[in-house]
Amino acid sequence: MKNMSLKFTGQNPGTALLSFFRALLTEKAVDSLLVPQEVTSKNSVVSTLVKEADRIAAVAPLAPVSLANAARHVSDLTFTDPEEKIGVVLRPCEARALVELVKLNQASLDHLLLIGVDCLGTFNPTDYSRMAGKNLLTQDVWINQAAKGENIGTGNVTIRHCCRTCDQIVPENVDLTIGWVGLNEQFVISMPDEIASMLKENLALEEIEMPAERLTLIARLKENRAAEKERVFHEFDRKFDNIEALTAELATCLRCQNCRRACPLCFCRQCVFEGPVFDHEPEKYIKWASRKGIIEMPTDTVLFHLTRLNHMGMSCIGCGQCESACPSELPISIIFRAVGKKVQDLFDYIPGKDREEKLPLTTYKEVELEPR
Amino acid sequence: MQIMTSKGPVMLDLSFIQEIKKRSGQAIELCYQCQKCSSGCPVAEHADYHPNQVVRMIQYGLKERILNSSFIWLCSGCETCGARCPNGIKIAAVTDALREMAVKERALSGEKNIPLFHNAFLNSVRRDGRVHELSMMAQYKLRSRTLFADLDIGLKMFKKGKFAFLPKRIKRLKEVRQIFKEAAKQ
Amino acid sequence: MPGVFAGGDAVTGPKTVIEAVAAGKLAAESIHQYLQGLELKNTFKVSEEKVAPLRFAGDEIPRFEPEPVSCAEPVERAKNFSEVSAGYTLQQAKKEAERCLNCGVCSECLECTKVCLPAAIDHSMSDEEIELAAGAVILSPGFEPFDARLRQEFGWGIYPNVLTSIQFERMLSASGPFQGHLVRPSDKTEPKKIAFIQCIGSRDSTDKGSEYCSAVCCMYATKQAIIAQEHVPGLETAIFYIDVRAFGKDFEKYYDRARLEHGVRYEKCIVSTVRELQQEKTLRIKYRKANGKFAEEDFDLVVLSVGLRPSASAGELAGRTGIKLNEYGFCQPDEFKPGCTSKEGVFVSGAFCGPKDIPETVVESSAAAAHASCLLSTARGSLTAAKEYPPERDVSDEEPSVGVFVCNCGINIGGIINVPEVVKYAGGLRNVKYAEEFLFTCSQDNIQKIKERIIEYGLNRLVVASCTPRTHAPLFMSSMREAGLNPHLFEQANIREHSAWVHRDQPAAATEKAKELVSMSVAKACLLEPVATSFIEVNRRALVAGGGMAGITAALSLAGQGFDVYLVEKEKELGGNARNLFYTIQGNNPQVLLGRLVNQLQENPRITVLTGAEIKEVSGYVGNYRTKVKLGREIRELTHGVVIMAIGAREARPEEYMYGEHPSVLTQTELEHKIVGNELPGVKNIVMIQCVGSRQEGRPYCSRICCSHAIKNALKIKEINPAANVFILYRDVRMYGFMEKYYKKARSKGVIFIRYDLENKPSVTASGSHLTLQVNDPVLGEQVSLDADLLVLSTGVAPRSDNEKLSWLFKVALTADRFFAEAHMKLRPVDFAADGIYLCGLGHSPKLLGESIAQANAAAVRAVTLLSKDRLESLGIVATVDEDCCKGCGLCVAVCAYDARYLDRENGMIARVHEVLCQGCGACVASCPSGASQQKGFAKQQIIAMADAALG
Amino acid sequence: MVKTILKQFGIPEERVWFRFISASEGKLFGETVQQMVDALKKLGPNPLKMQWEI
Repeated sequence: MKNMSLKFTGQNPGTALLSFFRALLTEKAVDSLLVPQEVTSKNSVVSTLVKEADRIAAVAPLAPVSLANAARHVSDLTFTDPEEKIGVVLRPCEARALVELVKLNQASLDHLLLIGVDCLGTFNPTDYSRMAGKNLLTQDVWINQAAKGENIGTGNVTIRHCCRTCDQIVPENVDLTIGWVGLNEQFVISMPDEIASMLKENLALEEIEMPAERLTLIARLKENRAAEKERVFHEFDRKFDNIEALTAELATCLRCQNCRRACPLCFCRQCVFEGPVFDHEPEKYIKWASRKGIIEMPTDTVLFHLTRLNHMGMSCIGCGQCESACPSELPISIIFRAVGKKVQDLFDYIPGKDREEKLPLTTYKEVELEPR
Repeated sequence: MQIMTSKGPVMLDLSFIQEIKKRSGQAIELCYQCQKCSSGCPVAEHADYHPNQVVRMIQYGLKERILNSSFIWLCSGCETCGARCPNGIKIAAVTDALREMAVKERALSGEKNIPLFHNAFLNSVRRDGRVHELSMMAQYKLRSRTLFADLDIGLKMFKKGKFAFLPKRIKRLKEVRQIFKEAAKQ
Repeated sequence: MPGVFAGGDAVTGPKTVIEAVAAGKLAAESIHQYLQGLELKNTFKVSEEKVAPLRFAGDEIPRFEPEPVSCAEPVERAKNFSEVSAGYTLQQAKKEAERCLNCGVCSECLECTKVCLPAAIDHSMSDEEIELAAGAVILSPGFEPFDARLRQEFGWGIYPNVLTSIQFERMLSASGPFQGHLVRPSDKTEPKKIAFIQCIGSRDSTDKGSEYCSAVCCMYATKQAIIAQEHVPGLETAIFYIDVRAFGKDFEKYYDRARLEHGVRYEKCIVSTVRELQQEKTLRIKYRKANGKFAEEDFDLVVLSVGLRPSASAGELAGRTGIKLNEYGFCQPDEFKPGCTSKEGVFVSGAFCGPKDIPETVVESSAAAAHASCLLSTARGSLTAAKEYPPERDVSDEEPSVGVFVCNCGINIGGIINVPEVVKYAGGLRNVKYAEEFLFTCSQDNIQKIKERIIEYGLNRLVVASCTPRTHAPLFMSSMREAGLNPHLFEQANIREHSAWVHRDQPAAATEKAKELVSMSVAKACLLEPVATSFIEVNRRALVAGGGMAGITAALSLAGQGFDVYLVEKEKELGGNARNLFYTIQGNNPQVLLGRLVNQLQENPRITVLTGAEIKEVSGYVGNYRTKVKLGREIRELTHGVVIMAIGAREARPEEYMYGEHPSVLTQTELEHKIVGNELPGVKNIVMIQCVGSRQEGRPYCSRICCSHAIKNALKIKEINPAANVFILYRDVRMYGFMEKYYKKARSKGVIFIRYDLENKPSVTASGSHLTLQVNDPVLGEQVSLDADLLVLSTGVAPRSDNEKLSWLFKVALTADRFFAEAHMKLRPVDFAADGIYLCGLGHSPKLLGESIAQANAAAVRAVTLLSKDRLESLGIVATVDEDCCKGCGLCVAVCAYDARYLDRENGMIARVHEVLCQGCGACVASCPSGASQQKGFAKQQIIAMADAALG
Repeated sequence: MVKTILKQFGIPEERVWFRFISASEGKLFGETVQQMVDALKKLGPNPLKMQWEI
């Protein structure tokens, strides 16, 4: 691995990035590229799959917005063998999700170049759209204001609270990392030697030592966020130690299942809650009601969340997409992360950390025979 | 090969058992130390060694110790041990053999009075063909120098007519004497 | 026939006089009617009278003293002739009549035939002689317990609280005389202290007992002590023994648990007599304790561990079949031919061959079967007939139409549960077309009725409310097949175990519960769908891993039974440990046997021997394995249907007593080499130490063979040089079964046995070539020092290090001691838990050569049960996948313990099921988040339907 | 895992039991069921039951 400096002194960071991604395609480091780009109206950023270098126009992998966890797209691209090399750009949470999906056979890394980017968080898409529409927040604006670790958030609009408590800024488990946090007018891109030699001339890259100020800044930010996470989890525990608090919080759940659809790890083709098991005959509802005197309609709301926790709480990598997708603004992300953490701790399991680590469900230790 | 006893080391004599086997006619070596003999022995608790230990000592050839033990004299010959022994070893016969050997070798330090009693008993039988309690006791008391011990019991028994004054001889005294003669020959 | 009338016993069979009179009168009346030309009113008919219930079971009726008949006072009687005895009043008479138990000593009144509704009783039956033509005979008449009266000193038959172990076993049983309550027979109180006395009638050279060791008593006494303690909390148990013979696989562990966890006390002393304290009926035992002091202890119960005697019919059977019995009256097979008798075609198994525990019995029986199977291999399958079933009715378009059959199970269910009420309730359930009650649903005639009802009412689902499906479901399911229904459209409600038996005291509630169980089953049955089983072909070739005596024997047996075999041996030479054995304790020469067998191997065209071959990779599954074997540089793939693991073990290397430091310290195997090589001139004193490294930390199990190995060598030494002194330092002499004879022989030859315990191990010192052993003699409580020209260590058997790798390759389990783990310790001693893999020899546990041979034959015949099928059928209740839902995450594959799930990558990443391998455990169903994995017959909807039915 | 999740949702972990019981340990199974029933009777009805959900 080499740390290569890509300077953008005197030009927009976006332009430098554009040239980098174009070079990846033209130098045949990859055959195609999954990369976020600004929509023409500039008020949002979407994932695009690019085959022709010329068609890249407004790459914005660093813009602080994410409509969906890209690991889901990677799964779509590699569920079966794509037979060509695809570069995919991932934020840390997306890289973590991908690791979990690989363990579940939902994606394959065989033909991928994983391009990770530093991430200091993303805004709710609606917030971003409003601000970007007014040109208050774009990729370039964000890099300028956030690279020093300051002004994270604009006015009273801040990044999603899930991101505020995320202590992973630099992605792990990727082949290539585009670093911008703690840097001045340059990106430092850590890349494999062979890619470095491919791109070096085209982009006038320069090999450098990782600047110390970047490392210090990241360490500081991580520390702050870890502390924030600790505080939030603790507060959650205090607040939700009884059924009343929780049902009150879930009271506005519409059972729209948007959370499930937004979740990168809910990979089922059809959720068990949409299947025949929960298709009840009318008489069954009446039977239940007559047994209990009263039931809530629709039924199974709490059961839905419980089941989902049971199915993927172990793997929850905390990207917060569920919460962003919730029309009722339920704090689902914090519920899943906090409860998920406890479950993960039970099995000493850190989701998204290591591809080789086995899912707890598939392994067995003799101590598990003892009652806990 | 030796064994550490409280009186210091004693050499093992692995051939001793052959002699006892010959004298007793018992397959002593078959013992597997189940201890049934000792469990059922009425005198073992009062003796210095228990039947199963005597067997082991014979195997080790601890001759002096066995011949001087009180057990061989305390054994009442009830034969419970032999009747119950799963290996069919009649320890009473072994004890008899050991007594003979002890008498012969004059190793009588264990329970001196018991051999005296035995002798008095046998003398009486030799003389009369059956025991004459009074003269037997007189002989025993004289030799063991315990003249006045048990005197009160003796008097009581006398009063109840348990002791006859004069010995009664049996009819075929000759045959009894012949038995003694034959035994002495061996 | 008109005009002929009859009555009395000739018509009805034996009956009472009263009934005969009644019949006569009836006849007279009928004659009268006949003669008058009237219509005959009374035609003969066996009346169905109510018969009083039998009442002598248990304590059903409280004991009553006879009702006294009141008599006139003497004063009143004087000077008159009035009746003295007043007789019973009506009430008194009734009360007295109540005492009748209806015990019914048979007077051939034939009432029983009337009350037995299935008509199972036939008084006219007589003995029948049946002639069967058979190619082979297997004799297994079993054993009889020793008659404890012969050892009258223990008081059996005299003191009520002295029991034999068989009686005690019955007492511990729920179906025993006290319904599983542990009580003293004398006063029915719970005992607080129980003594067990071992070796009753065993290891007894007198005319009262038997010389051999009965081999099973130490363990059954240990088991009984533990179970007794579970019955009565705080119970104290003591076992009086000579040697604790815990020699079987994992027995030592059990013995350890008894002592350390359950506090069972072991006293190394046999008691001489049991005395009874007459008032309390308590039993007093005097014994000599380990410290040489005497103790007297009182016990509430004394259990005599009686030994095994040959079956009473053994002699007659031997005479008729012309086989030879041994000196004890057992049919002891030749050491190297377990299962065989002196007569060809006649085989033996079980305790008839000698006292043995269940695993050995099962092994030896299988070995006998293997021999018979070799003999009859050409006739295999010639007498079997395949059952024909009518074509299956397609019910997919039909509405559920359920038939419910509720069983009385005699009085088992009907005595508690109101069965007619359940039937009525079932009849009212939705989709239930028909409901009926049976006395015994499983009886032949009722099975027939069920078939008729299915056809008559067009039923397409069947619910039987009776007992456990474990035993009877196959029967009901097969009746469905015979009626043209898929057998999986069946559901059984267990209203016996789950309701009648457990709620005996609350009949009303039990009836309600039975109704709910039935409604649950009906709810599920409505959702049941036909299940088709699938088949796979079987590769009818076997792989035997290991070319020791066990492997060779297994290969020859398989070939003899008509199947092709690969024999794979890691070493260059065949024979394994047998190559180090030159004589057995019985005086046979293993080398001769080995040479003969190796010849047979080489001449047998069915057997491919691969030596110097290492198993590298195993894939496939039962019926179709592919194993890669490395032969030198070449890798060869073998395909086969079954595997026999005959991996063997090795002699453990001693780590104490100067082994490896002093040239005169040897293992038993090394000694045997020296004896055979005549390398022991001038050796006079030999000391052997038993249990070196065994039965202690590191190697906690007993190696079983070391006692006989040592005694065998000791006897050989004495044979060569009678003047040699041999001492054997032991912990327990475990010469089980007939081998006790050789222990006795060794003692009679003058071998001296000195016991030691773990706290007081012997120690060895050397000066020059001279060794001195220090050991505490527990009999005298004194230290003995022994000179030794040779010190021989009995070091036991250790598992091979390969076991780990092979267990991983073949996916079979190892025990805590790293030997291979069989499927069931007692009942399946040569099977692995997975089908198609079998085990034998030392890799299973330490054992003697003959025992290995028996186990190898057993493994071979078990393998043949599979190889002789041309295809394997799946279970039916296997997992299934909804392909539209499955996303191929592979969780099901990871959790499947049977290799029955796999990912089909070619066809869009779908998890599939090898139906034949699936055991229907449901782990994959539980792991599947989307519900794509379902189990046939246990689908989520079906289970939820049951829950709904239960909850209402 | 189930316990942890349910605990968070206000269902005390004493209400969910996990025991490894081999198929041969019928006695242990019976005892465990008995213990669990006793324990649950002591705990009383599930608080969730007070809610409307099933």
